[in-house]
Amino acid sequence: MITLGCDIGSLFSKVAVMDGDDIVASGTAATTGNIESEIKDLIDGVLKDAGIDRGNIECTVATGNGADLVKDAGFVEDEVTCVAAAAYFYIDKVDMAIHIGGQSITAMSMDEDGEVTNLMHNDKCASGSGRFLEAMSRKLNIEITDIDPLAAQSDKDVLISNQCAVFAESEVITHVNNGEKLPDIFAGICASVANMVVAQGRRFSSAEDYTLTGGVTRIGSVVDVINSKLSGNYHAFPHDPGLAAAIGAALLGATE
Amino acid sequence: MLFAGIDVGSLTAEAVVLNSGGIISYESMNVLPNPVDSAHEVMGRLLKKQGLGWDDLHYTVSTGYGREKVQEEGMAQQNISEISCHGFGAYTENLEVRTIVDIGGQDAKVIKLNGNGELADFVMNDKCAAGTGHFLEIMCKALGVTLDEIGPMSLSSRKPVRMSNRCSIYVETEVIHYLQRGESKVDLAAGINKAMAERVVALVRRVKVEERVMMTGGVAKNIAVRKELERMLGTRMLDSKIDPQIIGAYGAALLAQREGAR
Amino acid sequence: MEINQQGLFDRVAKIMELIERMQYKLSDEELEGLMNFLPPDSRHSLSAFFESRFRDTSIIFLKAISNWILRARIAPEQGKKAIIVPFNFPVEFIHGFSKAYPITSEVLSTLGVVALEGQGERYWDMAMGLGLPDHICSSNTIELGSMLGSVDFKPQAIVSAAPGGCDVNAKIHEFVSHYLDIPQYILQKPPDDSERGMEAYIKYTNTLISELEEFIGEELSEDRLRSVLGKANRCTELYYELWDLHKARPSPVPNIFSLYIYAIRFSIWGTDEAITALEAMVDLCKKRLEAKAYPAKEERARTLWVYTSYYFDFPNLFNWMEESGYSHLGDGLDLFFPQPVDLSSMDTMVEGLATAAWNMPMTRQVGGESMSRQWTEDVVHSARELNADCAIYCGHHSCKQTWSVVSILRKELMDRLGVPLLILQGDSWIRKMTPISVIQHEIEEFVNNVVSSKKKTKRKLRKRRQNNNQQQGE
Amino acid sequence: MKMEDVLEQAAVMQNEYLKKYKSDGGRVIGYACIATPVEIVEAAGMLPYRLRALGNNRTEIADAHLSRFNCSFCRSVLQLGLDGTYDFLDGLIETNGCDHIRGMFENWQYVNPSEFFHYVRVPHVMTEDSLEYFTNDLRLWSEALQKHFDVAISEDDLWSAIRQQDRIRAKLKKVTEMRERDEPAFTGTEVMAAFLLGTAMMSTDFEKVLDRLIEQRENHKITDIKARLLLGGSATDEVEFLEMIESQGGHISADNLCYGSRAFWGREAGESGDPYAVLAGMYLENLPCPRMFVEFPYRRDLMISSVERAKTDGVILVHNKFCDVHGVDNVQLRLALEKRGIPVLSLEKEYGATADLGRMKTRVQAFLERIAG
Repeated sequence: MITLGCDIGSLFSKVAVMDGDDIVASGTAATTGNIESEIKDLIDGVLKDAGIDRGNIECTVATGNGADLVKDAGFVEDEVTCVAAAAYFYIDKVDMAIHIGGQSITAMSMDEDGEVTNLMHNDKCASGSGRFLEAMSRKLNIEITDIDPLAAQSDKDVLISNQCAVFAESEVITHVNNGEKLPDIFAGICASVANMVVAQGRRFSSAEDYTLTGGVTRIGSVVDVINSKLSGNYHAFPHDPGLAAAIGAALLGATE
Repeated sequence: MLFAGIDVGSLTAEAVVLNSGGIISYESMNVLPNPVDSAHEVMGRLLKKQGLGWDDLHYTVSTGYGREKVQEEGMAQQNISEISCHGFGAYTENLEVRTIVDIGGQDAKVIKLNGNGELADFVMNDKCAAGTGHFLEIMCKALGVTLDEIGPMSLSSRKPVRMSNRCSIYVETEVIHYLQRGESKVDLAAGINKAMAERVVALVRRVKVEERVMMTGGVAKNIAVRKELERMLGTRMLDSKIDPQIIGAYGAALLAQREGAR
Repeated sequence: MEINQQGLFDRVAKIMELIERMQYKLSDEELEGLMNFLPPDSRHSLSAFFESRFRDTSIIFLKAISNWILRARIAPEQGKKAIIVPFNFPVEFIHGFSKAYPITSEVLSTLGVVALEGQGERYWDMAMGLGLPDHICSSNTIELGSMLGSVDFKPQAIVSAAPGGCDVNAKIHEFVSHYLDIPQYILQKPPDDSERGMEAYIKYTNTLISELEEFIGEELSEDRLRSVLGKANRCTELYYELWDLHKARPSPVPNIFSLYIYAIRFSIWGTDEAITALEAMVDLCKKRLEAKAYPAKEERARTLWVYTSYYFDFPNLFNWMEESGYSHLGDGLDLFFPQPVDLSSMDTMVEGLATAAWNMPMTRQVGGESMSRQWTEDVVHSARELNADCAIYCGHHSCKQTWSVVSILRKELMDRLGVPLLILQGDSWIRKMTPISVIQHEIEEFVNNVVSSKKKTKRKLRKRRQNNNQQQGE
Repeated sequence: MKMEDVLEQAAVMQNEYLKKYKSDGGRVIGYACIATPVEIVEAAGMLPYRLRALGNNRTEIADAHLSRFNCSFCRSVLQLGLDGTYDFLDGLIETNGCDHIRGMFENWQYVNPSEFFHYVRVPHVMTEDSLEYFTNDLRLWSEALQKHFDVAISEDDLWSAIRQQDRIRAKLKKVTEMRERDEPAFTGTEVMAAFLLGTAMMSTDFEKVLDRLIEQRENHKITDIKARLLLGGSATDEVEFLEMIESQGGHISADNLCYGSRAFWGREAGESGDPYAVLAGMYLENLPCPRMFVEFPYRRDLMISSVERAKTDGVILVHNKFCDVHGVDNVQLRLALEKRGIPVLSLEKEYGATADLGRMKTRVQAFLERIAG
């Protein structure tokens, strides 16, 4: 059975196609204006690359903020449901997933069937989301993909302590003006994001095995800080963590 | 004798050179990652344009976020806060001005002057929901228009979209959400400018506005924000004859002239 | 500078005049005709009251409240002292004086948000214009901002019962008292659960009585107090009737009634109007219970709100929930568990007043020796009694006392009852902090994932995972 | 001890003296706010240690318990309470300073309970009845302390501790006077460091430090001051914050901070009486903290008299984001000061954020440019 999961976020649209239990195609596109045609183009492109005929898709499941914009979706699932499903499916004994989205961090605990038993979003007034990382890299003219290698060169603790993203940005500018080096600043930015995630994870103190999802977790410097501070065993999500919700949606398409 | 002001902010850097007769030349650019480089570049461009060298500058004052580093690197003899510089620049520009609303890239401030152009009071954004140039910049990016376009385009809106978030971070998502759902860019631009003006007014309320009011900083060029502000404050703003974006650097140069003469 | 200078109280009173003239029974057409007079914000908010399934009862309730406001307006001309009280002060205390009249700042703010075009935000802006921090409580600041910044009804004194229960509240009262130069009287709560705490509290209550007697120029009359507290006792009975009705599945109590209950508690408790309104509410719920009437197909989740709710969009919170099958079993402000007052002597009645004040919401919970203990006990007790599936904390960023310990409440609720707690964030009175659409989304997401999943059949991912893992292993 | 040593020792959690005191078997009792009569701890032969956050602004452990709407000072303290930094304390005294600090204690005890923990319940309004309540509460605390640590506190012990603290208070006052001189003998930063060190020493030994400092600086003169300032507001133990202000030419000639002069100003014990009643009166009647809810005129007059006495050109009122009591009080104070023509700068900042200093610096610099003419 071929299913398609479609995660429409505020910054990116993500698509994953599954044939049974195998991921056969996937793709990501920035969402800007004309979303409906963007989604269509993204899906068409992904299917074309994988050589799958659109007619073979048996079920399309949409998730994310803009899920209602996916016109031919069979049904819509909550993002947490999808993330939990994906995490559960690929990781043997996971009982918590923390999803770092564009604007919020969501921790969710799961039972032995992969059903969400509790969830919690991060506090507002938080500089710890993907959006913050993106804004900072834009500000400092660094590609998101370059953050990790850059932060890895850091040899000094530069603290970003403002919890308001607006003021945190001023703080970053102050650091720049004080002559702090970019690697140190980015390491500081990564740590501030990571600390938000840690606080969130610690709210599920009984969790023993956790995974991290969302595009931000591609950045090793963020993940390293999280793992050094969060108790419990970390299990890396075995596919692109940015696609977790889309994969989960595709998985659920075949289950329902 | 030549005096100079260098204003390195969070988004743009400006340089102004003047003599006793007034402004000789000015220059403006987007900042580089390093404030010292920005200062060097913006003043370098100006000097090159005028066929001058750094040594021709008798006294220079730096201001803005990078003011200290610029001084440390020897490009200025003194650094003065952007609040004083904006105040003095605006006052010299028009002696009637008593209140200045300055919207910079990262900070918004309201400056009050006494009859002698001295700083009488000021407030800066410490609270949520500040309206800054950065806010507009991000919104423009979301809309896919330039900072120059967002003002004029919104004037034709009949039905500005109401932004329902106070926090500027969340407004961005809101704008994307509306875009995804097919709201017109014109109405969104109008909504954004209105939200911006509301934020500025909230700051202005914290000082008792004294006539007359001048708006400086890059956002002053946004006709829609300006009009909305005039409406909300019930006052017509003074026009600055020089580019409102360079008032800070102009003030710095004027203060350099004063300090350098001491 | 152009700012509309008309104050919140005066504007609310105008809307209340309309309500006072309203007929008790209104057809849809008549209602539509009336609503057309109102500006869009007011029309939208007020429409929540007029859902046909509880319209008649709402009108009785609204008339009781409008009567209260309109009497407050004429109180000074009748030689009565208009006294601002906070929500956590038993109003029957002031109703006990013939020459004084209580006005509750939080109720006024809420009415302003509900009834006015622009939702009273301009008054918040006035307070911010003075430089007050944006993390203080909007429930007070909207009304008090109006007093500080506009031409408005001015009270003659302010009573504060918040010291010990809420810093923000107590602080803003102090500010207003100095800014308007009116006397401030205080009933402070010792954070002490022992007998010593109650003893001190009774002393403080007696001191407050003498201070008020002197200010009002009237001795608290035993007969009048007995009459007021007698009516308060009747309100208490009706409160527990509604409490019991809440227990039924599906809940026969309209969601918005949880708000009516404490609106009555905070303004007219101990008056005939209060009794009439509560009786009408009980009647309606009994009828709904008999008919097993519920606005949605099924009751999907029974939610207990642990502190406040959101008040800037009634239709899209209370009524939306109800129509989605989410019962609102009341919130923390309903948890004041009134006790019948012994009317036999002045002493027993004063003790009754002190006990009532001690048990006012917030004072009783976070004003206790521990900020979390009594709060947790009350929520656990209520969740158990009312068969709640989940609890929801509306985290107004101003409520530092509850934000301080909500993590403890969350853990205790889960450990002791297995009831999950959803933590929301947003200003209860200002729509711009968190839009209602976000709040709705989070409630749905929580119910779908955490509450309903317990009921629905499990997905079959487990088996698939095992198969998948086996294949991988092979 | 020289001034440099004071500055250095005030900047660490456990100063050298405290380490030695602990290793010699001394007991240390933590407390949080200036409503706590430290005399009772000293009378029991233990060291009263005022909790600080030392500019720490890592809060990821605390943030799982307190929320981001709680002030960052309290979150920082909780972090230190939960990460083990404060494990050297032998006991902990809670006071209901504000809702944030109550929450801080409650979460600390919920997660990592102290062996000895006692709640001293401080009334929010000063009346005859509340004074009596507070007196009894102090007695209960003393009894609990005696019982748990198996020590005895006699009336004489208490009186001698009161007398000792009276001497400290007098000397702290002397230090502030030296800071207020036209040509000050101390910077505001130095005085703050000395105050802070005093919150982590036995008073008998701290007295010697003060004696030395006063002696060393008796003829010291600081010149080149652009403007004289009063610094007031919420819990500020970040010496670097004062340093930032003074590095720009502002001299902090007076303060109204609880880690500063609020902790001793106006507090003088009477001659005799029930020592608990004396302590209760002394601490509750002189509690210029905005957590008292009807005493604004007292706080206002205290500040105005400080401004006049120390001849300050302006006042900086600071509060940590989400601090309610100071957030509101600072507005009342600003309005009152401005009415008298005294310039005021209001700052809302994040606790301990060293990089927030950049944002603050612009404001302070502009304020100094304004008032220094």
